[in-house]
Amino acid sequence: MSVLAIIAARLFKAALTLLAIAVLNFCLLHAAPGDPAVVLAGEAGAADEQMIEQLRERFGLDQPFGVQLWKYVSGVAQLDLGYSFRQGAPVIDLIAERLPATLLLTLTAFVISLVFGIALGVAAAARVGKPQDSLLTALALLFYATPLYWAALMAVLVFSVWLGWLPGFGYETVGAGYTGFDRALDIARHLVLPALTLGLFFMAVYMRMTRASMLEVSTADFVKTARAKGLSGAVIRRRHILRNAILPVVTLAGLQAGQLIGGAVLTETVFAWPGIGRLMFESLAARDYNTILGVFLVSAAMVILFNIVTDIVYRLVDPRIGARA
Amino acid sequence: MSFWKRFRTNIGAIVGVVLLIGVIAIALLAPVIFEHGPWQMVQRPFLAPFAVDGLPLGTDTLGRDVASQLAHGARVSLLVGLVSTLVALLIGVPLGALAGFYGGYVDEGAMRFTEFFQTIPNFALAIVLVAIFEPSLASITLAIAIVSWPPVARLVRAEVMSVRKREFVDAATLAGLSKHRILIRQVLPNTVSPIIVMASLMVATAILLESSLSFLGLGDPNAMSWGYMIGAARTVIRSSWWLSFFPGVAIIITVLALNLIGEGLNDALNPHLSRKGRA
Amino acid sequence: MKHLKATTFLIAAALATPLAAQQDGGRLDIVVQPEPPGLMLGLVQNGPAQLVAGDIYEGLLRYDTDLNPMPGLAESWEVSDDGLTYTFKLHEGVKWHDGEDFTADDVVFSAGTFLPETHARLRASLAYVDSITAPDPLTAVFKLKEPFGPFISVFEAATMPMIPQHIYEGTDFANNEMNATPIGTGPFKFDEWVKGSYIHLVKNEDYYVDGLPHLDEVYYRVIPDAASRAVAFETGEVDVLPGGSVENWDIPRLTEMDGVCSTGKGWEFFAPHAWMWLNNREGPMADVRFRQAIMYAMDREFMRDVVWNGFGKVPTGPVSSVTNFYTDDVTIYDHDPDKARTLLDDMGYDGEPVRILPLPYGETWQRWAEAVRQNLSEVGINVEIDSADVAGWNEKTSQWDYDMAFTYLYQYGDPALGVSRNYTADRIEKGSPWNNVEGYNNPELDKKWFAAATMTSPEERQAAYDEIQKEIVDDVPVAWMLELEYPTIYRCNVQDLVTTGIGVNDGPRNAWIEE
Amino acid sequence: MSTLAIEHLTIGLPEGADRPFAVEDVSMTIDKGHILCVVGESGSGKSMTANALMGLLPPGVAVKAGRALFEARDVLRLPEADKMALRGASIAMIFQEPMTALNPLMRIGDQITEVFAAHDRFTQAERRKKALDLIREVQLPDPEKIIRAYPFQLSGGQRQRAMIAMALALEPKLLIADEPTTALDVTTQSQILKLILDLRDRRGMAVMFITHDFGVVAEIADGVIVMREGKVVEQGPAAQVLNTPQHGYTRRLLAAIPTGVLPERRVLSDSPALEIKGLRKIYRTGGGLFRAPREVRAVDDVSLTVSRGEVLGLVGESGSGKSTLGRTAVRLVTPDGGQVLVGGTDLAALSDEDLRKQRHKVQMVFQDPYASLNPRQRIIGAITDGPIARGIPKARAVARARELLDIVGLGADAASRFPHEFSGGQRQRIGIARALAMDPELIIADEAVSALDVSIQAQVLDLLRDLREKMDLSILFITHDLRVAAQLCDRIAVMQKGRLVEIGTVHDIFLNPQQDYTKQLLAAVPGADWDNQKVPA
Repeated sequence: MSVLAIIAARLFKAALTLLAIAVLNFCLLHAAPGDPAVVLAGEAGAADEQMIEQLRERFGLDQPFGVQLWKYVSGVAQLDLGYSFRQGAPVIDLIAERLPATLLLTLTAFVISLVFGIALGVAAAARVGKPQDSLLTALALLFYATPLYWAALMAVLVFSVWLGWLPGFGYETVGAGYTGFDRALDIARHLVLPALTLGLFFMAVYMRMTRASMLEVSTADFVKTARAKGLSGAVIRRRHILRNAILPVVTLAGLQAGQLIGGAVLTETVFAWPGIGRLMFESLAARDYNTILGVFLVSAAMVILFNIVTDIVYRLVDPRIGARA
Repeated sequence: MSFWKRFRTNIGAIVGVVLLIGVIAIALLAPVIFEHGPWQMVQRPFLAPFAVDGLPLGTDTLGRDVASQLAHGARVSLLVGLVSTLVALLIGVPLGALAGFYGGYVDEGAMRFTEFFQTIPNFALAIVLVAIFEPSLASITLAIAIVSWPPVARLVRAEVMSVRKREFVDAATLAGLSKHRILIRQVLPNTVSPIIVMASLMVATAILLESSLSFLGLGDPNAMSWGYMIGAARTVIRSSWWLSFFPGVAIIITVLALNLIGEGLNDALNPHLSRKGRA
Repeated sequence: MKHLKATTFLIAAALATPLAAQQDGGRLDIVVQPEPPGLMLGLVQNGPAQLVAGDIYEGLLRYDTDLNPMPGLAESWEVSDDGLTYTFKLHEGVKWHDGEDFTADDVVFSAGTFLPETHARLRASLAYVDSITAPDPLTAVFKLKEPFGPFISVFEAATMPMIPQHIYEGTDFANNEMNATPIGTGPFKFDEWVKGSYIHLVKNEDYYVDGLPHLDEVYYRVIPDAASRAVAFETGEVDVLPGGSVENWDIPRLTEMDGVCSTGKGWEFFAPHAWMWLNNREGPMADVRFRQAIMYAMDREFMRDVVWNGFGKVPTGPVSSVTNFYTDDVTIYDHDPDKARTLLDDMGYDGEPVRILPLPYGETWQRWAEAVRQNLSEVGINVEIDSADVAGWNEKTSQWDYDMAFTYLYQYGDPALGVSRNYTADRIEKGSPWNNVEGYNNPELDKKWFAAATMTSPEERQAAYDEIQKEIVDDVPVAWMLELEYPTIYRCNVQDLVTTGIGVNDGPRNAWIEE
Repeated sequence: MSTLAIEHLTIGLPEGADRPFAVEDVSMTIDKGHILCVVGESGSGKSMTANALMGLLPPGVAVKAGRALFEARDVLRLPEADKMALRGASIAMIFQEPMTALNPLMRIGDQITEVFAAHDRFTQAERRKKALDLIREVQLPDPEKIIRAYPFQLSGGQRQRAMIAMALALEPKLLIADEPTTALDVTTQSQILKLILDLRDRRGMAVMFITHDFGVVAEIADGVIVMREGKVVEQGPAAQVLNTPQHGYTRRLLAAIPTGVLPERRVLSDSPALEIKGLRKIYRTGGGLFRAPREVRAVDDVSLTVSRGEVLGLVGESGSGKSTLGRTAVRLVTPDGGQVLVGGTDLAALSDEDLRKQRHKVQMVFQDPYASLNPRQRIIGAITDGPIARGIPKARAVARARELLDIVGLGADAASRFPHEFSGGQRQRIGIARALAMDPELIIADEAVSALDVSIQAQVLDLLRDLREKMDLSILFITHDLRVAAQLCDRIAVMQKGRLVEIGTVHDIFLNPQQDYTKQLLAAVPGADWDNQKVPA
């Protein structure tokens, strides 16, 4: 089966999953105490029955639950994520505005964690049992045990406040009027701390995984074959062990995309990163159902995308899969 | 048996056990060690560590004893970690076992369900669940369990599938045992080791999750926990670093201990893999 | 003869500081927290929206820090002796940001058509209005059905913002596309809003007051985390921290920095007054002795000092000490645990647990609830802290599902505007968290509240409110906690930032930066 | 002059192992153009010796004493860089498992040319040409295609050929072959053996051939060394060791080998224990939205009968469908068509619930002694589970279990122990006891002795033969090994690709095979020409 056909099949499945997520979360959110009309009226500083009724009517909250659900889900099926009454804009616009920031953050963190995680894992495995290995393993365990938000706080404290090296929050220097390369550089500087803190935990995960996987593969028969051929240790590690060891790491990385995007909520909050994670958290407190649902759907779509990408990477690396299917 | 022998020789695991026993002891003995409860205002706020006798870790924003908070916080963190892991196992093990054992449509259905939960970013889901059920120990525990069972289901499914292919299962079938009986008596006991290992790591993750929720203000306001302490102190991190530092270290130590134990268990319970791991 | 309240105020503001020292240009970065849901001030009036949109929209009047009216879009105004006719003379040559002229028709449209539909708080005041007319393009006349003492206080920008008729007439107000790009008459124009990051306003070159504004642009910065906001100020990213943007514990540290100034002024119009709703309907709270016991059990001074870091003032009753018609001639509740215990014994309190619902507005409020719990538990009251996010809090208070709930409300300069709504029986309405949520029902006192509102003589009103305050304080319908003080922290080179009773909300109008 | 001379080699095991030395004071020489077979059962240290030569000893295992002279240098003590240069170039090695010994992610061609690259020989184009030549030399079909193929696209035999191509790439003087044919089917095995002989002749290299199978030894060996628990028990020219073994252990090993000598004919009863009629099982793999599933006819219209008291051997190579047939007969697999009649009941047609009640009629003894017992269940539980489920009172079931344990030669006290306390052969005995406990009408033994060392294998076969006599058992004996089948069976059925090729008495099949495939199988049996009955016991 061609890669295209696989993608088509996966996308079809993804669409069903997303629809199911829409339904479940819609029910979940409507079970929550807190009426968006009341919240919005409350925020206005004063509210009376008339205003709340007006708002309910506008939000469609006066209709039976089933009707609301049907309207929402059929909207989603047509890629219409509804309207955020609190923000006064279509949800899809709100998300589109914030999505690039989240994508930039999570993808950077993903790449950083994967690249460094694998590199360090390989380095540790190559020196197994030696002090360097113990040091790297201990560091990984430490990162693994460190709460993300705590690391973020400490990073801001050290690198932004004390050392003044990097901006501690935000997406770019506001109103600096940078364009082109300068702007990219500016955003990159802002990206360093959040991406690193978000990536740190996952780097530890991938490092441990890579190390274990390298060691496991290094006992495989074909590695013995390679040694019997007279290949040097470095060549064996690179050509034989690493390529095979990386497969489970890639799979795991794809599976953990959901966690990564979840972790973005915390990172975005601490670093004032204008992404969809923060949008969700803020919308939650306002019971801005449509926005929360939209964020859920979009982030689930992102997870699926990560999965499909890792799947394709897997296929590219492992010739067995494509042929077998 | 050789399990203990193998476990004992793992220095990391022993360190983990010692640390964890320490944390558990402190948690259990908290009311005995500290005369002041974690909420009691006992001194001026923002006292630095050792600034005043009897307050080795100083006081917090309301003048409460940080040491006492830390000790009482251990109870909540451990409790949430343990209970949520148990609940996650209660969801994940049966689902994974049924999927792996019966295969076919049962498997397909169960795995779709699991995938579905894995597709929703788990921390975001936990936030929404806690917000909806309103933060309390019960809702937090449940939310953590709900977002952490999918890996259990997957693991158990994979294990059951591999055990199911072993010939002793065929033998049990030929002995005329019912499917349920085979699953429960023959297959599941052979998946216990990896489940134990995973559970120990899940407790660690649950503690991290709980602290993250508390940090975002979604903790139980009547339960002193480490995440709550960090969340409460993050605004004063500049002037009173110890308020967020000590609970952070407490979390790291506990999670580290659990991870070390988990690895030790893994090495000891799956000696085949461990030899590879250290080779 | 008509009583002329104020006329030639025109250049008073400009004269307040020496002209020579003022410098034009520069940019101001102000923190806004949380991000406002919208900037169309006629539709959204929460604090952040007022802060930002206060530069875009204007009202007919402005108010100084003693709550005296000052010219806004109206350059002068008259109130008839019977207190029934308010005549406003509008500023000449005022243009909307899109270039259209601002006229008295806009006033009629705003107060007569737009705001009654969208602005619940103003609606209560507009109920007294009989007619609004525009005899000529620069004159607007409000005629009242009966005298309404505080009516002169309703013309502030967020209370009665002027809405462009040419944009909104005949449209669905709430869903007008122009809501996203607000058009006002104010000193700054809306330029760009990057959601989650910042709102950018630029100087209105055609502003009708010569020489204003001084600043070229204003950035309102969205930084969701209180600690990050403090860091942003420290690292020079932002210049102004409006009240409430950082936790109180950070304030001393920030104000001790070089070149940093702070002021507690600029909140007089709002006079945020914090208390706990005590659910008078059920449980031990229905017993006045229990409510009094709560007052005696709490060490409010201590809480002010520790939780609020010394900011604010312990209130004596429902009216803030900066609001008009305040008196301190009432029963004073000092910290007296023994008295509290005695009261509890009297009523035979059986230890029934009560819940406290903190206000989900950050760590300070959480700590406050914890301190209250500690105080109450010391006199033997069993307390549990309930928790809810903003939505949950709104739901629980407006559905009366609480025992004790923290809140704070603005007083808008006059008890009839911002105080009586919380205590009169006609305002016991489920569904809103801003009215008589505690369910206090005292018909005798209700009559006095109504009477006081419609008196025209300030002296009479003072006497009436003195009596009300004395009586209500003994009843303890709610537990008054603190007159909140929110210092504004800013760099000292920012001049004339806080000159009015609404502070930073219209601060950039006059502000300038000293080189 | 000898190519390799090992002198007094001693290899130490890490602390905590069951013995101090893996190999103790072993000496041997291999001459140019000679094949030396190192023979022994598992744990004899034969592979360790080879690994030591290659410098591939696992961590913790080290050479303690002795030397190995190759081209006048002691290869055991060369610096690592020199060892590396030697490996693959002068000494090459092939391994047992063709499925795992090749890197699954690399093309065959790349894995061959890698050898040249490692030793820095030839240009890219030359390497490719050489690789094609090698592929041709090991007689792989369609070299241009093979060079681009991944290992998973090759069969086991093809992979082993590819391995050999790699090993031969730099024309080594010594080839070490560690059980290279053990995992292969018998016909493939004979082809690979022939290939190795060919190559030896053509290239004149020395070969160290490690095996446990005296049949293979008889086929190719010039010299033989017999090892046991790390020590050499006997060595000499092949003919001498095979025909006049000196050492008792060698004699026992030789005696244990199943022979082509056929048992006496027995008279069989007419009443059938098992009747299989028109049995069919098709496996479908893959399939989905866009493509048709692939079909494999695992069992294709097979009919046969096992009479009461008869042992029917079911012989075939891997993939012949013999195991599927066995599993279908006990209905671990539900057939797609046909009948399985046991005592008149068609097992294939029963509902799950009815089937459970009839299960006891057919029992199975499994191949893998390590997987066939639940590691977390005591032996007594494993044996009594079935009878108790049938409704037999527990006390009686336990008593019977102890009795059976005695019968299979373990002693009743084995009952309370766990499986890991037993050796492979003992576990197979437990498996037999478990099957017997159900009083079945038929036992299916699925490769029940294949995983065992040859001496253990012989013991278990003896036990089965014994039980057959005593208990009048009916057995369907599934095996890939014709020699084993010949020892025990009354009749033999030969399967190929799901079909029944030929069925007949042992004598008919061995002495007068009708079908070509049967003849091929018989011809492929290693050491078929050599008869160990000549060896004095």
